[in-house]
Amino acid sequence: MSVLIDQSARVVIQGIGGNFGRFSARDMVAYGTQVVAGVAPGRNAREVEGVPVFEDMRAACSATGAQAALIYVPAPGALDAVLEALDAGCRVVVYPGDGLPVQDAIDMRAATHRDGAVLIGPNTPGVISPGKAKLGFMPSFCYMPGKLGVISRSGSLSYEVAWRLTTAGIGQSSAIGIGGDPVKGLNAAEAIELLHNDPDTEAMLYLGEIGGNEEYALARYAARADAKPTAALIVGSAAPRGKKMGHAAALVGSQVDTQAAKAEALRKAGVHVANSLRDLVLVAQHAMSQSEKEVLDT
Amino acid sequence: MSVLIDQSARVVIQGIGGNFGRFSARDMVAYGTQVVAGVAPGRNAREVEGVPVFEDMRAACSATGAQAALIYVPAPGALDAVLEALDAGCRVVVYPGDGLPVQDAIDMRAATHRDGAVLIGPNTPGVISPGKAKLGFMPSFCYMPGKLGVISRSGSLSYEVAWRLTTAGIGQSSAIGIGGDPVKGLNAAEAIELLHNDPDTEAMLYLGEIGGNEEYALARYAARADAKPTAALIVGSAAPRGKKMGHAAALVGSQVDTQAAKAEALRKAGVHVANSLRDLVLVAQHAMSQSEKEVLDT
Amino acid sequence: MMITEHKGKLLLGTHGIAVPHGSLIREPNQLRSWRNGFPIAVKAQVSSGGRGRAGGVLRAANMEEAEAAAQRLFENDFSGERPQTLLVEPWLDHAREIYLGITVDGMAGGYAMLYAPAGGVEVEQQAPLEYPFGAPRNFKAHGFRRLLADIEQDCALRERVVALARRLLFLATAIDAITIEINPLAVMPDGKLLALDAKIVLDEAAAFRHAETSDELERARKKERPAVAKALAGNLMMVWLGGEVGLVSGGAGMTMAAMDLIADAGLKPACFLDCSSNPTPAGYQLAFKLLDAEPEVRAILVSIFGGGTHMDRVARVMGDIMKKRRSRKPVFFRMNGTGRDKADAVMREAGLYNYPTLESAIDAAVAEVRTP
Amino acid sequence: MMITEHKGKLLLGTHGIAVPHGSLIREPNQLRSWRNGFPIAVKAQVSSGGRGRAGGVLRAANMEEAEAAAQRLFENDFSGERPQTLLVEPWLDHAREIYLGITVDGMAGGYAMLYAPAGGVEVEQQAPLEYPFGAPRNFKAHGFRRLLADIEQDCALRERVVALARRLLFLATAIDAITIEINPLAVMPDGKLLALDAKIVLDEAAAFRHAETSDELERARKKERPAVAKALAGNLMMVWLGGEVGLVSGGAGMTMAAMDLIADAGLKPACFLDCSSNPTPAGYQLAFKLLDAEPEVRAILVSIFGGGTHMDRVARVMGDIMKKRRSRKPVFFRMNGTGRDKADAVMREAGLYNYPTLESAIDAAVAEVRTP
Repeated sequence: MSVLIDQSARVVIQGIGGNFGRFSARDMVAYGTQVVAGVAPGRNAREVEGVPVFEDMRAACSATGAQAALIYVPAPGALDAVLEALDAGCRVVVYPGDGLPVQDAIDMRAATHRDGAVLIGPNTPGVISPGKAKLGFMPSFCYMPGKLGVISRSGSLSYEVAWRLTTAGIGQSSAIGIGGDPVKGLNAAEAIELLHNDPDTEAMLYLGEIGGNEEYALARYAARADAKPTAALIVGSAAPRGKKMGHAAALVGSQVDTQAAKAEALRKAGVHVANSLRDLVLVAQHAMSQSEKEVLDT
Repeated sequence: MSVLIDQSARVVIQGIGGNFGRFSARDMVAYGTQVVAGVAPGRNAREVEGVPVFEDMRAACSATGAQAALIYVPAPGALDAVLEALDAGCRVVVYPGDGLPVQDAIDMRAATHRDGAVLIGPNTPGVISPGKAKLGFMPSFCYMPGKLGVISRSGSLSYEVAWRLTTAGIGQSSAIGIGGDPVKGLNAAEAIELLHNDPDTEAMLYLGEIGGNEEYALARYAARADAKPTAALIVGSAAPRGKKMGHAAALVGSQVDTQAAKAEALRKAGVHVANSLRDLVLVAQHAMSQSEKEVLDT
Repeated sequence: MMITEHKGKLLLGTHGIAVPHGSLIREPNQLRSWRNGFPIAVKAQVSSGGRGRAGGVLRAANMEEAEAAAQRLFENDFSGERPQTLLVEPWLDHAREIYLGITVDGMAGGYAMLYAPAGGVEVEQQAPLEYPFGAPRNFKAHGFRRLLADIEQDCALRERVVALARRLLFLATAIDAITIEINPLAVMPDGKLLALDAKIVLDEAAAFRHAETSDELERARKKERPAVAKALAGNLMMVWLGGEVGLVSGGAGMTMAAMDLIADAGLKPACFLDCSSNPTPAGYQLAFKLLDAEPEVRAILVSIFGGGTHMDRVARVMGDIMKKRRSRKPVFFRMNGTGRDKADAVMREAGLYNYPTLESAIDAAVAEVRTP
Repeated sequence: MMITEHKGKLLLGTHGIAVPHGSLIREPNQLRSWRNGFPIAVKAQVSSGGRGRAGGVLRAANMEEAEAAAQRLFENDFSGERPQTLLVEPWLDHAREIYLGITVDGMAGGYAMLYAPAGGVEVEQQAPLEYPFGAPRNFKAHGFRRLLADIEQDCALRERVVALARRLLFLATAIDAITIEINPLAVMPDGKLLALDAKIVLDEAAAFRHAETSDELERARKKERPAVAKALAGNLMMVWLGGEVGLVSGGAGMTMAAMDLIADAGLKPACFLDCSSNPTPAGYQLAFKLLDAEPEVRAILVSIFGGGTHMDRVARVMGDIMKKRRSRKPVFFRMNGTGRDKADAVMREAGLYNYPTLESAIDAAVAEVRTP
């Protein structure tokens, strides 16, 4: 299996009753994901988009064997929904919502770690392993199977980039949206480690932003002797200091938060860093051909 | 070994630098407890009462093999001290202090359970196994070795009662001060279970109060087929409703909190319940002779 | 300690829990600035329970009724407390009253959520459903929801209750509350929940990290009778009981045991007075000063069983106090514990008698009080 | 969002952290009621950093100096913000200034405690020592103490810092703060710690459980320029940048990527404007209304890559807006994503051109703006 999800994953959608839940059920099924159950507490639906609906996660997971959850509930109830998914035995949980209090994200992350599970999110489109399955709502047509692993803090940017890669003939092993919030279920270092250990991934592309410090995890990884080739695009060079750029974590507070500091640290560590979207495909190609070269060398 | 502590226990005193720490070191050593280390952060003492003093608990425990801790620090720092003791590998921790926020007690208890350790306190004189060792500051002369296990929510009352028992020739296997706060490290049900599994204990005496619901744990225990004989004294029948009697938990809020309701529930379950201190020794004797009878019957 | 409904509702409101828009008044004529229509509820602000049954909440259909109600409430006592303020709120029609609370539960080792499908003053008739979870991080909304499912068929209401429970938990930890009880919690015609009452009990031990709690403690102390206020200020634990036998004791459990013995002997203890928090000459002097000044107190029992406290030192202090003391109220000593033998000697020298047991001291005190 | 020093200090003070006794003034003549002696510190209350270096804190030895200082501060801008209030405090002698803070750290997966042995405006010279611990329950005072031991020889100070750190953690979780920074934290002559400044950043996402945070958000919104205030009120994310190229975009990362491309091409983006939080006709109409009204904006780039958003629907909305719009500012479309093919057809019908790539759209916009 690829990282986190493939055709064998059995998925439950928490909050399947809303518009987004319905759309996502159709969309994931169309991509080949096994959506086996939905949960909609407080609604008396039996079925949504052909998917059986249960009263709670325990019932849904025990009836269907689901072990992956995609959660569409508003931020105030998100922590509770994640805890419920974990208690029901889910090993991979995606929470796409934004506007989650950081403290709740911290609690989610801690609970997920305690249970040995993986949480993707908050504030993410989810994860896709092209040609296999997706757990999230990224536009499927942007992706194609391949060997480049993609990690992104931004949803929209990852669609744009995936589409460019696909158009340029560079397929993706998996694309993981780690999300735009400061505290993440799966953070950059952990996503990198997943892709590092994934035999389907030969090189990585990291899509970062100003703010936070997780790009330095990529720099540390790239400096390792056994690192796979890496490329990166860090956006936000035109953003002013002290202003939050949409994402909760995208804010330049000090020098290390800037695009320039991050790009420099990454270049020093050997990452192929794009200057902008214009040369994004180019750096991805560099990383991919470096990986081919390394394969030939060994 | 008896419950929780005996001659082989190696004890460290956190906060040995203060008056109470010094007194307790002398007093415990005099009773035969192995006090092997002290900790006094922020003081440069090397030795207190002949006990070597270390900078922190990790140093103290690794140098001396201590696995039991007695903590004398003010309430605002108590949670941190307990967490330090647990991290240093202590399996039995006594926190005698009172005035601890309930929330901190909850955190202490949760951390102790997670680590598979036992916390006695807050608001307790500690635990003593007469003739073996003590971890706390109860007056030694009140106790003598024997077969009655004592559990008490109140320190002073437990001295008074132990002295009466000793005077009457009823020795004690262990006396555990579970403390007067609503949330306890070791609660009544857990203390009962310890004494139930202790081969040195043939009967139990429970010293309870108004307020809280832990006396009902004794009632549940006494109703078990395999229960050891039990006796109890519940004080506070003269206390008015809605007023806190010194101990944080000693407050009658509703009918179940009253002395009468508790005494009745205990009697129904087969506990020998004293009406007051006057017949305390009598009910203890009843419990003891019941245990002898049960031994003869089998 | 319990804070008033008004303060409790402010805390609920600032933490995202809907409460009625009310006003606090200190005298009836402040009602005239009320602009939110009638009928209204006029509610005595006191820090004790059972207010509803005691007539502390009145309905007023117009300004005349409102002023009369306010007048009446300001003149009434509720469990011995006269309200300083009244809370005025719209009297709101609602579909149903439920009960929701969070409290500290000893057996749970932490918090428990409480729910009853029928709230209001009748809730004590039937014990609320309890969801004990202990540490805050063990609260599972789905666990609580599952419990509710058995007694609450309305799914939408259930979801609202679960969401509110999570918010109560957040509030309890943020302010170090031991209990937060919303009773009644109104289900409004649109299905939303509105806290019509709020009972919040703050953890006094957490006052070091909440100025609000320290202030409330200070205010509560000032409301006590002077003897109690002085005792608390002097770091003694005192509860006034109003009987004939004054009690100078050590340790909460021992003090209650002595109270019970006094009551068993047919008299009433004057107080719960635990000096173990300040077992110093100053502490004991204060204890005697307060009890000597109370005319109801006809005898004083000194009952201490010292552990860390050395009884010879206490005996010396008692000797000094007896020497300087002007009151002629009889004092009966029963002092035992660490250093008992030396204490006996000290007392003999001071001309004081130390009774061998608590029972004998109490019997003597009772005999003295009963002597006309 | 960051709250003022004064509000921050109130929060510290009510949670058991010592702060100076200060007064807030709204105009210089309120200084006359100051009764706590001189010298004093007069401090501009603004919600942005770097105030110290920008001259926002003045020392006054007497009333004349104080009034002059107040006058000056009220007339000054700090990072574009004119102070509405000043905080007046005793100017206190202290032995030393240190730095203590708690902040959210992405890599730690939660909180980190920060400490620097030399605080004050110079702290940025040397990065503070970091103790990352993640979830609140993972904070270990002994772990933090061990880190401090390497740089802080004074044991008594270390203990005070550790105790204060625990209290900061409690406060951060109680109020949902992302950052609490005390800099400088003064070591007073008696060894006690006093918070001379307070920078608290509240978590906007937690506003649903903190009325204080909602109120602050509302106040912050009102201080923004009208275009931004209206955008935020309309649920669009906007940051004003002041350039020539207006941007109507979707998604934070994409919006920044487009901003960067515009800047690379030698122009300045007028704004960060992310419509993904309200991708409706009303949302897009508002975006155009605001950008059309800004005279600086000379061209508008619409750059959207739709995932859940269906681009044919967006195209139809754009067609409608273009038809009704009165402004003649040129608009350059680059719309891609779900339903792209249908979107192209819709746009052709509406007489609009959809550029094939973001770069080509930007190049066209830049050429247009550069044309005199």
